[in-house]
Amino acid sequence: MLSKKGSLFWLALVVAAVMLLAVGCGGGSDTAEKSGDESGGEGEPVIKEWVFAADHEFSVRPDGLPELEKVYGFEFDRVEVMDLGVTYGALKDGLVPVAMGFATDGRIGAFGLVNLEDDKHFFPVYNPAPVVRKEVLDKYPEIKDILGAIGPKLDTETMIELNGKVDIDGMEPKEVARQFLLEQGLIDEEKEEQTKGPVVVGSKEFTEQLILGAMSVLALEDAGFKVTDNTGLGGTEMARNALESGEIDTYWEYTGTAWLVALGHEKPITDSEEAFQKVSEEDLAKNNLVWLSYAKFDNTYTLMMRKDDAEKLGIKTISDLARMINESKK
Amino acid sequence: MDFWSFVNSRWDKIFALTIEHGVLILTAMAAAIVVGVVVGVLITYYNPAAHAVLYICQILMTVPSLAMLGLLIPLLGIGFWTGVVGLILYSLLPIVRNTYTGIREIDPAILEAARGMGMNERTILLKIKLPLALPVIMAGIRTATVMVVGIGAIASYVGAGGLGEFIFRGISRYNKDMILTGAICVSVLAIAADLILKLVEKKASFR
Amino acid sequence: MIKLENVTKVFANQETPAVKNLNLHIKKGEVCVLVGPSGCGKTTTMKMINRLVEPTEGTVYIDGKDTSTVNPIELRLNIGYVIQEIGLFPHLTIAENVATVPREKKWPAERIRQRVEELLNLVGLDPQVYGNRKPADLSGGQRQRVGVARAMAADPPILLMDEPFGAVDPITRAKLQNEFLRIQEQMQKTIVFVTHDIDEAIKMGDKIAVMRKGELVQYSTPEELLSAPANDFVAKLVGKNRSIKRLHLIRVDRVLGSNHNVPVVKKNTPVRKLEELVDGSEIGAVLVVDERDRLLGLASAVDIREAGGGVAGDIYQPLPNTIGVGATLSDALSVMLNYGEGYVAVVDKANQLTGIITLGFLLGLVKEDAA
Amino acid sequence: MQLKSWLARVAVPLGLILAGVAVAVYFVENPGGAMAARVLSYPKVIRLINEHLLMVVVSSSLAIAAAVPLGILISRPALRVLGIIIENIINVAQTVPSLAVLALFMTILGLGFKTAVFALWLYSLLPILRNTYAGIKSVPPDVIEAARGMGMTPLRILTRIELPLAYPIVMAGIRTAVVVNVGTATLASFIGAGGLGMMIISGISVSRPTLVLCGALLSAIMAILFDNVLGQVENYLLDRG
Repeated sequence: MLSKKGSLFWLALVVAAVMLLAVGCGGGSDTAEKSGDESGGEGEPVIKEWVFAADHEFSVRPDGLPELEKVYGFEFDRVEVMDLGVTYGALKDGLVPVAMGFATDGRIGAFGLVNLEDDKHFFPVYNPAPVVRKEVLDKYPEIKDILGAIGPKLDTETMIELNGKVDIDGMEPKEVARQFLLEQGLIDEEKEEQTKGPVVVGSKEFTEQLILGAMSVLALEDAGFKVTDNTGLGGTEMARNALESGEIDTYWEYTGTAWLVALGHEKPITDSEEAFQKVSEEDLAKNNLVWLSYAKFDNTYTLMMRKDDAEKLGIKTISDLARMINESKK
Repeated sequence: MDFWSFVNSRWDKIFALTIEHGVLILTAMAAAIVVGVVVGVLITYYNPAAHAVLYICQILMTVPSLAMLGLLIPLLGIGFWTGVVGLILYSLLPIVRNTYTGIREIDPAILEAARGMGMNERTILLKIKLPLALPVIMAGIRTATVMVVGIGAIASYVGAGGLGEFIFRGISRYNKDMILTGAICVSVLAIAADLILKLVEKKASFR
Repeated sequence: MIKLENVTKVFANQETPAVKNLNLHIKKGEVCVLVGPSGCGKTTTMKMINRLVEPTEGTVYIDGKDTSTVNPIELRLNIGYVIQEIGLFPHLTIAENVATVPREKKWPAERIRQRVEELLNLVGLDPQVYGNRKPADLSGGQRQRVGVARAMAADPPILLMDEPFGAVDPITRAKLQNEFLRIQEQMQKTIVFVTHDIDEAIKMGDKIAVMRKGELVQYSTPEELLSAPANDFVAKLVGKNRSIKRLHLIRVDRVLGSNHNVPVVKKNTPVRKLEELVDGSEIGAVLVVDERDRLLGLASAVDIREAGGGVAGDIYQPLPNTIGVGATLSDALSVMLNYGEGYVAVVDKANQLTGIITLGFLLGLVKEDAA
Repeated sequence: MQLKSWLARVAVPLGLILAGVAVAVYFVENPGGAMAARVLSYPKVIRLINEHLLMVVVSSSLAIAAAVPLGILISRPALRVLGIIIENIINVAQTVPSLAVLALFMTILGLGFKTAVFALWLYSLLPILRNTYAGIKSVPPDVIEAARGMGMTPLRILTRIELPLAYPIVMAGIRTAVVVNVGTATLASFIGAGGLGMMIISGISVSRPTLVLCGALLSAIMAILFDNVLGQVENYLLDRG
């Protein structure tokens, strides 16, 4: 019995050593083996499996993936769910052929990716605006002008550039925000004495939100407020809950997100001005929250592909993509 | 070299987040020690409760930290305190268990002698039981602290701040330097806590 | 001093009582040994005295006071307590251990310090050397000494000892027993002593309470126990060689009295008077003591006859074969055998003559048993 | 008698599996809103459980297969120095948070399942390796001395003395590693490896407690199940000598 065990043990040892080697190599080869979407032999890109990279929120939101597939009438072969922001890398590295992203993300240009046009106007508009609790605004009416001045200066190109400075060049969001505000003359170099406040500024946890949050912080500080920096709170509901419960006083929310997620409407709005009006009215009445001037850029969701893939396959819009996927399934 | 330039350009942030992480851990551990020791002491007086409590603590440990923190959000909102409560729940098991066993493993002769000499239960607890169980309790606190420093990184996800922010932002931005910075700081914090508590533990030992 | 009246203890979850209707009266200054096989209820009985165990029925009186009316903490603070495992507090120094009860009683620090020193000296541990050590640094015997010192710290009139020497090796045990007897001689505490070792009981006890299955079988002096066991159980417990055991276990001071016929004279007694006395002497000699009863020596019939005149102080010869009061009868026998004499004088610490043991008396004892 | 003890053995794991199924069915039937329902569908829940199981089983078994022999190897007297060095490395490495390990390998190896398995493998390697080493080192030297004195070969000493004596400690390491692994695997969803973490993270990010609760319960049940099964394996092997 025991001697049998002894030989069994040596066998196990050998097997284990082999396994160890295998795992070592397997792990190493992980990047090399991309999920079957490499170009075919004749330079004609063949995507064997239509895998889609999405973050957790997008994969379940009513205006997210499930509805998108319904409207365009197609279905991805597989969905890889991952952290927000990782999708760009996943697409760039060839792990997936299609990924979800935000229209203003700096990495789109830098990674050689393209946005697919939302030709059926599925995605609602997402213009961000500072949302402030009314009590705070009543106490400090000047906040309306301080924070309201920022939005109109931000168009899509500007925002992509700012985002790129963080995500590509590795600058700190706060530094990017400071540079921009200084250039625009919204703040000055002098250090103000912080006599008012405190005001708690929040943001969600992704680059654009961090920059916008930093802008609020800097602008308020410049106007002599003592500011508690609570930016980087996580997802939408987390920031929203924090605002409604008074844990934070202000953060930048997107009109479309508020309309669908926070206010619980099912039907998205596709016009920026309309969305802003409706959202600010309802939020004031229901939640005592005030929406200040919204930014010019529309950071809606977008579907992205690698530029060369898209060009070779002739995909420009989401409808093109849907057609291509449906054909591949036949 | 990339890494060092990254670290060099962010000393203030690294410092601030490390402090934040430390405060998170200290707050959680302070509360966990009070709660854990009190619970651990109480259950030594009633055995059936002890088994139940220890079992519950053990179950708590099997809940993934991410899920535990997530479940606290509907109750506590997001932010520092959610992280603190989550970390408290995780550190309870080692502290409660070690307090319990530390006291239970005291030579019954010592307690009988104390009782026979006319010491009242309060004095016995404060002067005999707790000092004798202290090395074991300290070991539990050390285990809990090292563990909680690591879990604290995940607590950033629910807005508790701390070094996890480096890691989460690093993931989002695919930034190895950032993740590495977070990881190293957390490790250093854990090792430092371990060393300090080891020292305290040695001091607490009466032999 | 301590009185147990119809005391019964039934533990929860047990049908048979651990102690059944027990009556026991322990006098002040007495060492009462509770002896019996394990599970006979001796420890339970002892613990009912300091209320570590509450009697189910019956009453325990101390100095005539019902103990159930006294706060148990108060009660225990005035009863010393020593257990086999000693239970020294390992995190405290020896001095702190001994100071436990005085501290609980809130004595002033200086008084505590003095008391601790006094006690450590009493049990033969140098306070300078051992005071600041931890229990782990001490040998088993030393720890047991500290345990005794700790129990006596607040000078309680009563001491409860549960197999206090049970965990040490036989040689150390004998040493501790002798030391304890010496201390008790000075302290005169009322002591309840639990042991399962009948030899220890006979050696230590003024009174022995033999217990069996929760009941008191015999309560008597060691001599009575050996000479007249109440029943087979006691006889068996005491063992077959009772007579030899008596020699081994019974201390000479317990049998001293009018058991011999040896005259004792002061040193200024005229020789002439000795002549009359020596005739009636069992050993053919008289013992001579000084004015404070300290033994000087003996004067044999021959010495007396040859002297013709003078006082006893002039003619006595020093007596080499004496033994102390703590010695056993067998010690006495071996001294007699060593010196080839049929007697041995017993003296106390101050060399005062307390009695004499003769071979005839020892033979008588053995014969008694054989009968 | 035989049947009874067999039933007793199977009862707990079976109960846990049933509890898991009950949890899954309950939450799929009561998803608590349309948003949560998108994750809480039978095929999706089954897929997530499968992914999670696969991740844990593959990484854990590979970790056991690698760490136990390695632990034995570094406990050989000839490699004493190496053993001490590795022991210290493990102690330091264990303080690196699991999230960071996953994240770091994501930046090195890329996203996805294999990266997650590799990171989990590496992370659960540590406690098993440490316990194997510590377990063998805890065998009293005089026991080995005695065995050597009786003329046993080093191999026999290893298989008949050291391993049986170290066995409980090794198993404790394995159990800890696996339970921790189940929890750590929930983090793998951050790097696109799926598993129950997907449910939990989605639930947190859109504030749907049912999703978090379902994911938490399922992964906790999985951890307890693994612990129980490993405990039984431990006892079974112990009984057989």
